[in-house]
Amino acid sequence: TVAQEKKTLAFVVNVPADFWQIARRGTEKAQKELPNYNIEFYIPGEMSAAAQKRIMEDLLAKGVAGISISPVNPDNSTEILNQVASKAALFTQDADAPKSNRALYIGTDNVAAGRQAGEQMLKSLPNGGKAMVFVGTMDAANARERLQGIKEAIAGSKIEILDVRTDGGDQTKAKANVEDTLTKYPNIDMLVGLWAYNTPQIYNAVKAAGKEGTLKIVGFDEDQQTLKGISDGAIDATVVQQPYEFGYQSMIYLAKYIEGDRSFIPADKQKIIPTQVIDKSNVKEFSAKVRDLLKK
Amino acid sequence: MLKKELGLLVLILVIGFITAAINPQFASQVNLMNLANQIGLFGLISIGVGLVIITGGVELSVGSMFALLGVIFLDLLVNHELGWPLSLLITLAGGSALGAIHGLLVTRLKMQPFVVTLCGLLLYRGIARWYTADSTQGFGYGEGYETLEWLMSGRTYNIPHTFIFLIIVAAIMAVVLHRSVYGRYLFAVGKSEEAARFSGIPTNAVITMAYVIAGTLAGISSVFFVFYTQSVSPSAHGNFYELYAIAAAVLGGCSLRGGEGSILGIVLGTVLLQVLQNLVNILGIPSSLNFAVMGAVILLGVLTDQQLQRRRQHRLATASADARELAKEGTAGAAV
Amino acid sequence: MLKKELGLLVLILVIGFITAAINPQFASQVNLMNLANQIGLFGLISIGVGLVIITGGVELSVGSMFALLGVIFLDLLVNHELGWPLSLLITLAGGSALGAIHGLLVTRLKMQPFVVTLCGLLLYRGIARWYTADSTQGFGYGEGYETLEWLMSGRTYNIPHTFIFLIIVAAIMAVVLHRSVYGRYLFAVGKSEEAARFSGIPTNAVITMAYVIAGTLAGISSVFFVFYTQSVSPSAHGNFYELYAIAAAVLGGCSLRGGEGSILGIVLGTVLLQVLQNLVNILGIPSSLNFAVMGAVILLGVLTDQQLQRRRQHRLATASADARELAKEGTAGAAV
Amino acid sequence: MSHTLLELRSITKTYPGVKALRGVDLTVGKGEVVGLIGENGAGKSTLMKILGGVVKPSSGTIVIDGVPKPALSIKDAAHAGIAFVHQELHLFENLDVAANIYIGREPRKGGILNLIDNAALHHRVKPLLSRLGVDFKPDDPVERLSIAQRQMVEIAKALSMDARVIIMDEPTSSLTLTETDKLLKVIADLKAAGVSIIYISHRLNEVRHCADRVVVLRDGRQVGELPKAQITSAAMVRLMIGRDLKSLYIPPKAGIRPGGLEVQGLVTSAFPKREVSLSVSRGEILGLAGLIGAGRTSMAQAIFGVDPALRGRILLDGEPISIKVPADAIARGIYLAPEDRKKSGLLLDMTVAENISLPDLSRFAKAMLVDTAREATVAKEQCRSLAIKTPTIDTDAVTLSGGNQQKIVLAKWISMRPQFIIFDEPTRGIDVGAKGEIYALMRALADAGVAILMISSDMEEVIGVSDRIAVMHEGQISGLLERSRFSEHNVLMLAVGNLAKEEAVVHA
Ligand SMILES: Nc1ncnc2c1ncn2[C@@H]1O[C@H](COP(=O)(O)OP(=O)(O)OP(=O)(O)O)[C@@H](O)[C@H]1O
Ligand SMILES: Nc1ncnc2c1ncn2[C@@H]1O[C@H](COP(=O)(O)OP(=O)(O)OP(=O)(O)O)[C@@H](O)[C@H]1O
Ligand SMILES: [Mg+2]
Ligand SMILES: [Mg+2]
Repeated sequence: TVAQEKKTLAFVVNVPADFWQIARRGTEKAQKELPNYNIEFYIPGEMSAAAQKRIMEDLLAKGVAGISISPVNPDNSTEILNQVASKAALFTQDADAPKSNRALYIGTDNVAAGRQAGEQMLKSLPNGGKAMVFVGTMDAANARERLQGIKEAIAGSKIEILDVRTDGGDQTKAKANVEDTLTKYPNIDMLVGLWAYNTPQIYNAVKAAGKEGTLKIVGFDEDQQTLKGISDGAIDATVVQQPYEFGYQSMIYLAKYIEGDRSFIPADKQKIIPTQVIDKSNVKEFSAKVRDLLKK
Repeated sequence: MLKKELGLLVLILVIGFITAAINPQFASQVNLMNLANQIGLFGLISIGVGLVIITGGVELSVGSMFALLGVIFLDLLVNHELGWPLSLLITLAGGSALGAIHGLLVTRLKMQPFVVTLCGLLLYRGIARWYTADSTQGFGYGEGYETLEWLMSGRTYNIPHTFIFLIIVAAIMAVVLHRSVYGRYLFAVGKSEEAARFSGIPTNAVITMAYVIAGTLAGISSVFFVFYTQSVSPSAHGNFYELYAIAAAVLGGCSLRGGEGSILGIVLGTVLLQVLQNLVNILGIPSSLNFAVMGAVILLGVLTDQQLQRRRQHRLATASADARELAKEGTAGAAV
Repeated sequence: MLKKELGLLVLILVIGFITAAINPQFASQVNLMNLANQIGLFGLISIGVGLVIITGGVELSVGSMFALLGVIFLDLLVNHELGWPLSLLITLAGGSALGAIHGLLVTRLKMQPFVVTLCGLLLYRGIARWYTADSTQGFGYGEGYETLEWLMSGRTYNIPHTFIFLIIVAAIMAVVLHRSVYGRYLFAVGKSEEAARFSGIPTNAVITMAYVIAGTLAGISSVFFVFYTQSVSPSAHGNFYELYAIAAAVLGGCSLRGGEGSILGIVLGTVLLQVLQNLVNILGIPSSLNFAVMGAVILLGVLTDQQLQRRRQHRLATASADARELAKEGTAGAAV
Repeated sequence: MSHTLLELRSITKTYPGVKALRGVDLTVGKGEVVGLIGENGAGKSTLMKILGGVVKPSSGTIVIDGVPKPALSIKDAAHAGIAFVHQELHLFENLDVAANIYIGREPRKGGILNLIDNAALHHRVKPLLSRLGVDFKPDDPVERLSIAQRQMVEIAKALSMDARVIIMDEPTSSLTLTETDKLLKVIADLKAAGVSIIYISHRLNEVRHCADRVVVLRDGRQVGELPKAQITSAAMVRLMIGRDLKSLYIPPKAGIRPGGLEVQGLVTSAFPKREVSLSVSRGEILGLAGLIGAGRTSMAQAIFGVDPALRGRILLDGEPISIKVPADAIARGIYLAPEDRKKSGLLLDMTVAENISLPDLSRFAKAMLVDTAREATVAKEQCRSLAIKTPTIDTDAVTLSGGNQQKIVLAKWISMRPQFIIFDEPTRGIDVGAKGEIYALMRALADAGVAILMISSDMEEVIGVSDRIAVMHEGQISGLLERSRFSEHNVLMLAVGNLAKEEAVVHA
């Protein structure tokens, strides 16, 4: 069949999320530019190294030519990644696995993104204050790195992080966590959401408690409600990545790499796609861009 | 019968007082109302699952139903701009239909409830994920459903509507379960389906009805949840909620062997679970211990309850032995 | 008895052939060996859970045990540098101990298996998360366990050790379940605990032993999984795996009412589930449909099997009635 | 007979592997009591289940009030005024007595809400219970009733239906003489009121006492009918088993031997304030009589270790032994053939061979593996020596008749060198032929030096089989009778607790 003559490129993500819908648009654009390739998109059913590993094994069995992956446990997936790298072109995206033989990392520097968020926190609370952090699980690498960046940025300031509340990916629990925080610390100054859905749930709970405007909110990623909150002025800022570029660039470069081109690979084998701070000043155009990207 | 619920109530009060003593904010109006809201959200479905458990079945697909029905509801309301009354109605009907399918598979095709609803758990979430292509559904810029929003997530006299609705449903279901003919049949079927059939009870209809009620309550709940979280990510929305519902029902005295349980118990079971979740946050216990606290309290709660029951039964037995003793003194002469 | 397993085998082969016809890579050695590896990983625990199901119980805590035991194993091996034989032994003993606790709670304190293991599900993951402060555990720069690594994740003649180990365990357990005294007791207890007790069977010990075996197999599995994933994130590792194990056992003919099941069936059930997961990837079916495919196939599989069984029984019944008739004519004279 | 109420015409029923009924005809007239008898597995229950709408016949016609139908549903049967006291108890343990009696026919109120009118319910149940003279109340949970009490609930349920025909399928199998008498009186009342009764029992005395006509089934065929005048035990037995039965009871061949089992000051959980002391010699059958709930079963289960005694000593051949679990008792050769054979005695879904080998399985084992060949040999041997009627030893126990099931329970123990066996209601629901065989078995065991305790509520059996009779009342032994003092009257006096008057009884 025709499909078999074409080489297959796979884009493997870590967990189902909207974030990846934007990345998918990027791969779709790349597909148009790469008619000789067959681009496939893989989403594991659950956020686990096991589920991801089996996808990689199945892809190798299928004879895939190149994989760009966001490894769930980068530090501990070296073996399977190297196995992939020995049989196909391997890039990492979104989360890097520097110990592995991956040819290139395309993605965010999450610590840097955390630092950006920390700077926003300093801007929002120049006189310091108490902050609470919300996230799905703390055993995810991006959660740890973002928190680390935030801590680096606010080190020495008067901003104090009281605690990190986790919800295991359950949005109902995420909102309840915020509600309970508002009860326990009625005078809290700032709420920070590390994962894409945390910020909207912070926004929801704060709105329901009638505390809009009395406290500051900083978040990550470009959930629709987050952007709405920024337009409303309830959310101060969000740090967004450019998943579209992850999808587009990793596919384009993978094809080049397979065709023998190595010129685009920097010495440190990292292509950092910068993160961007969205606040009231630029939210309008950014929202329009996102809506455009997500249009079916 | 009522001893069980009393024990649970005492446990809830004790935990409540201790928590309030450590952190008085626990008893603040704000917190209690938040708590009431959570209880309202999770209580409805515990009642539905509890009814199924009383028939001797189990309902594992609740969490996935939330995902599927939530996605459908939002799609109808936001993308198809169908108007909220119709969207709501279709969602409820969808829940009832899923329940009816479960009921029919269990009763007509004699499949095990665990298998049927396990397949439901896998299927419904799968369909929801496929239908949305794994993207989160939200209200976007939709409009025209303010009434519904107020109904589903508003408060009256500061009491969350979810809670008020739960109380109404619980009251109705309590009458149905404990006073009506249908309720009696439910208990009969749960204890022994064969005997119920021999007694002329339409067992298939009774069991199917329990699944339909559970499905319908899941339909209502899924709309409540949509308005609570304001969005549905099909892969995560409602994960594990079936376990919460079962845990609440079991804590409240429903036996998975069927034929036992009460609405009051189920509601109190839900209250206990939600109080535990709340106190973890209020006392600042690490979130990672959330589940551990829940597991430990359920275990100890069920265990204590069982030991108390056993002791009470022992006391009863001794008492009845004494009574027989007395009765005998009285009748011995008469018999001759 | 064997018809059930045969039906499952045919289903697996049909699905396999269709998949291979669409994409021949399905039948490639690489893919089959990957598949074997997955079957090995998930099969062990399905056997354990299957045994518990045969006693009439259920084991829901497997996934959480993986998280807890995985974390403990890595901690002992990497942080405490305990040497792999001892680390392995302690992990297995841990699994057995958890199983023993479940067994004792079920038999001595007469708690419902569903409740006990549901609490286990919540507790163990909670403890694992708390113990690691929610951080992923990996091998880091640990060394000196190359032998173990080879044992647990290596291949011999290109066959994954996980699969070889499963075959060995399955063979042993098949003998235990279908040929040994213990196996007979297990079925007896599952069919009627009371009658078994009246025959002098130490029912408590028999049931507890089933949980201990399940716990021990979970212990071994958790080490296999650690070497497969090379890391353990306590909040996600093994989530929902209990459902896979139960699904495999039920597909393979274990009845949740107890007293029924076979090792061959359980293994074939695991094979079917893993083939389904594999073909979704091989055929490039959207990942989001993964669960939906699994749910649909289990439902249809169980349903078809049931209908076939029913028809067969009907046929058997008519045939044997006729046979009996003939026999009776023969013996009637002799008896008088 | 005045008026034919219903008629069964050439009813045939085939079960997997069994032709339970072959062309059976039966008519029932208004106000008539029809005794239906036959050996175990003759098809009595099946025939009645067809009449009750529980089972559909394979072929045949059912005529009610002149209207022929191929089959009835449960609803049809209820509609036609047919009530049913099932052989197997069909009660809901989680509901109370009143709810059980009116299940499916609750008095309602509240319009569409369909609420249960509890007041009306209790109002209706009370007179029923007092008519039967039972010792429990409408709101007692059934969970707490004994088997016998539950049987009374079943009877009350049938009475409550104001039926035209009441089918009673072994209603007295768990009842003692007093309750049986009450029931026979109720039957007489019903008959006088024009209600027809189909009465199935293996206690031929009762049948003789109440039946206007006796219909006999054998092997699914109707083999005879006896009009009122010809109803005698001998005639019934002849039709049932196709030959004369000389005597059910066999006198001992060997005398009492030294040793045996002694119980001293045993306290059970059912009667925490009462002590039981008792001794059974080797070579003797000690009958244990008593009213429902006298504590006989509790004592037996305490000795066997199922529900261990709270206090007291058990001595085997003078040597004190400790029994905490059944395995302890089994290790000493102390066995129990339990009262509820379907629930406790057998694994119904297991084969005959598996049931027989179960308690002794480890001895059939080589290196912990079951030696199936030896298992089959032993099972075949037992089937032959006890004349167990089963197609093969691989047949599931559930399909066998009651008598054959009971023999399997005995077969389990007999191959295991018994020292002391407790038979708890050994012939409940078992036909005369099988009864005789079981009595012979018990006697053979006793003659071989086994000490035997036979708990029984069947007065005839207690007096016929026992060498001595102990009577229990309210958790205590109220008296012992030697053979010379055996009489219904004496047993009954002790059973109602007439300790002090024992001497008077002897002189009377
Ligand atoms: N559900 C069933 N499946 C298979 N065989 C059955 C079933 N019910 C009854 N039989 C068989 O049908 C025959 C008639 O049984 P039935 O119960 O009618 O006998 P019975 O005369 O009532 O005996 P008993 O005196 O023991 O109650 C028996 O051989 C029995 O094993
Ligand atoms: N475990 C128990 N706890 C409390 N009461 C019990 C228990 N077991 C039995 N009883 C009650 O104790 C009494 C004695 O019961 P038991 O079964 O020993 O009597 P029985 O003489 O064998 O009567 P039956 O003829 O009904 O078998 C009954 O009233 C019974 O309900
Ligand atoms: Mg019968
Ligand atoms: Mg008894």
